Amino acid sequence: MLHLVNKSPFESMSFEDCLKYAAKGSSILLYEDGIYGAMPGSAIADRMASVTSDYKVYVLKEDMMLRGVDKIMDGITEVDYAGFVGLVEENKTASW
Amino acid sequence: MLHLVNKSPFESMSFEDCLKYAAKGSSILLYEDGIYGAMPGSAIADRMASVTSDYKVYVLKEDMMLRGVDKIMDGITEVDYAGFVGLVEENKTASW
Amino acid sequence: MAKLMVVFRTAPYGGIYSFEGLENVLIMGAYDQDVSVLFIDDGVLAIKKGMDNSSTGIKDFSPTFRALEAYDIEKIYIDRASMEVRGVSLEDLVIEPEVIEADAVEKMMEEQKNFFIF
Amino acid sequence: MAKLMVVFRTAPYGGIYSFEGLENVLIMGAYDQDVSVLFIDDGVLAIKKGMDNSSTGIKDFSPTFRALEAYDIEKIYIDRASMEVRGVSLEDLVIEPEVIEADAVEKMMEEQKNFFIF
Amino acid sequence: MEGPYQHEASDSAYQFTKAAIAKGHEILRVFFYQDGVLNSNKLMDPQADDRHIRKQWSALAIENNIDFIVCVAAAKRRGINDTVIAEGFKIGGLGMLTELAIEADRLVTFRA
Amino acid sequence: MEGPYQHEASDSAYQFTKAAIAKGHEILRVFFYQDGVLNSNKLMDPQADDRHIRKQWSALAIENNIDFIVCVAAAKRRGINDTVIAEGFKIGGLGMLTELAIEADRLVTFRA
Repeated sequence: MLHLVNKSPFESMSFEDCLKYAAKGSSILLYEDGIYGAMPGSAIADRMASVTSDYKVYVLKEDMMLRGVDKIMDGITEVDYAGFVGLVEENKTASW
Repeated sequence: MLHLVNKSPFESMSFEDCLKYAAKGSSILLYEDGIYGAMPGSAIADRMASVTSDYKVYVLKEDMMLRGVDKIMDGITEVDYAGFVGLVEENKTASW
Repeated sequence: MAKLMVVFRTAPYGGIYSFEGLENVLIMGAYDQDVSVLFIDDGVLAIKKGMDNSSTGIKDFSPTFRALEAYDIEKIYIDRASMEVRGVSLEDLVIEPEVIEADAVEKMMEEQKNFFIF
Repeated sequence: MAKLMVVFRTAPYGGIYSFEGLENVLIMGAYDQDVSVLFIDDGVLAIKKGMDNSSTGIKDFSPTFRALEAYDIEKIYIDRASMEVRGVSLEDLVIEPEVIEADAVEKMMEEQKNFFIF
Repeated sequence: MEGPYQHEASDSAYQFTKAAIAKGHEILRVFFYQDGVLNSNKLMDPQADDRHIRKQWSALAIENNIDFIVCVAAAKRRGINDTVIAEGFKIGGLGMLTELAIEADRLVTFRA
Repeated sequence: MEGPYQHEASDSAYQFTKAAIAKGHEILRVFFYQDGVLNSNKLMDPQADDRHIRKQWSALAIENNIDFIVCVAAAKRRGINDTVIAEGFKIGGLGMLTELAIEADRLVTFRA
């Protein structure tokens, strides 16, 4: 399963909600305001580090660029829209 | 100051965000999906009880009725739209 | 017959999501598909008893939820933890879904041909 | 001259709020009012350096934030805790607001004739 | 403000305005911006058993002679112009919101 | 789906559809519902230095001959009808979303 999260984790529970239901080993793509969860040094960085050990976490490059976010945490993979399409080819998709 | 909160506290951080900035003694009106914060027996009921000791907490009756919420916690005051207008008469208003 | 599922996860009335979700359930039923319905997170609030729209005129969809069985939609599930967090029990609801645990959710989604989250 | 304030509290681009907030600041400046600007919560992300809209075409408003001083808008504040939670420091921002603490926010709001939160 | 039907903000703003008028307050202006401009669309045609948000607003504006301003920039971006704007609404600049902020004793925002 | 300009959902859906076509996928249908129906409004007229979301969609639909369906109930509620709907878009029933769910190998929703 591919889980799509597009809300800021500092403002919305949708990232945490998604984690309650997502099976370990499944994929999570952070896009739109969801990409802020991938920033190093934030108050949720420790939480995200533990998430990356249980899930495959991706972040959308185009939405990072738009927002001026150029660093991401270890364990998170950058993908562009072509990569997003690739993830959808491989997985059913849940939009949170 | 009157602080307006219209998001579910189970899904959005806006209630907690508001509390970071609201001075003790000021008023908070829960309306729209914000009214769910007033329900007794929820996982945030203890948190809300401590909030009601520091702030004047109100909840909008019309939005409770619409959602089938008929019980509210002690320490929270029900107001209707006329009461909402009354609170605005007395206070500057911040919409979170 | 395709397996299709509608997941309700937002509170009613603040946004149109639960209304649109319900419309989708009814249409899927009309197309004679194998439809499941699942309530999680704030979605459990969409089926609370006692909704009364007399003071605002916003369309109350409780009667339609009550009619789901009449449309032969019988696979209706609800997440236990989502109810507990909100202090909601089965007696508070207009329908009686089967209670499931959170770890069943992704499996249910995977079993579908397609599903929607509202 | 009325004291007016625009508060930015949402992340940029996901929603139009920060864009509309900025339009409001500029208009208030054009009306020659005593304008303050405040960044709190996800609003601190609206003034991050390095925004690049070349791959999506969504309008980048960083240059306009940089021009605020040219519009004589100089009372610009930012909440310290909101920056810390997001791992953002002043060097990461396109402008240099004055850093304030959360307990100053309601006081600043009360001092205004009116204010908006975006 | 968010769009009618999509979010409750338009309903809440309407109920609040009605209640303020009932209490004898003078409403200087209702300013529609962001998706709120969609409230003014005269082509709006909801199902018969639902409230008609645009008609509610038009009636309120006309009965009480209130200034309803639709932000021009927000409206153009969303395909609202003179050909679809309903009675009771007028198109105006964002400056009219600043004027409101300068003049009004109280200003309430209904947001999503 | 949420409205264009108000939320990024319309931009994301457009970029995703374009990327899927570029990778050689067949797009069975793009279904616009909730505030997403506003993407089809031909009166949309954003500022000159901003992207024109409706024109982007229309060009994509026509160049690639894709079925773009605007949900009729959602559209009527929001004042979108044949008089304002742009080229490349067609009005259709919610059943066409169910048909899509029955037929498509993959279905992606862009929500707020």
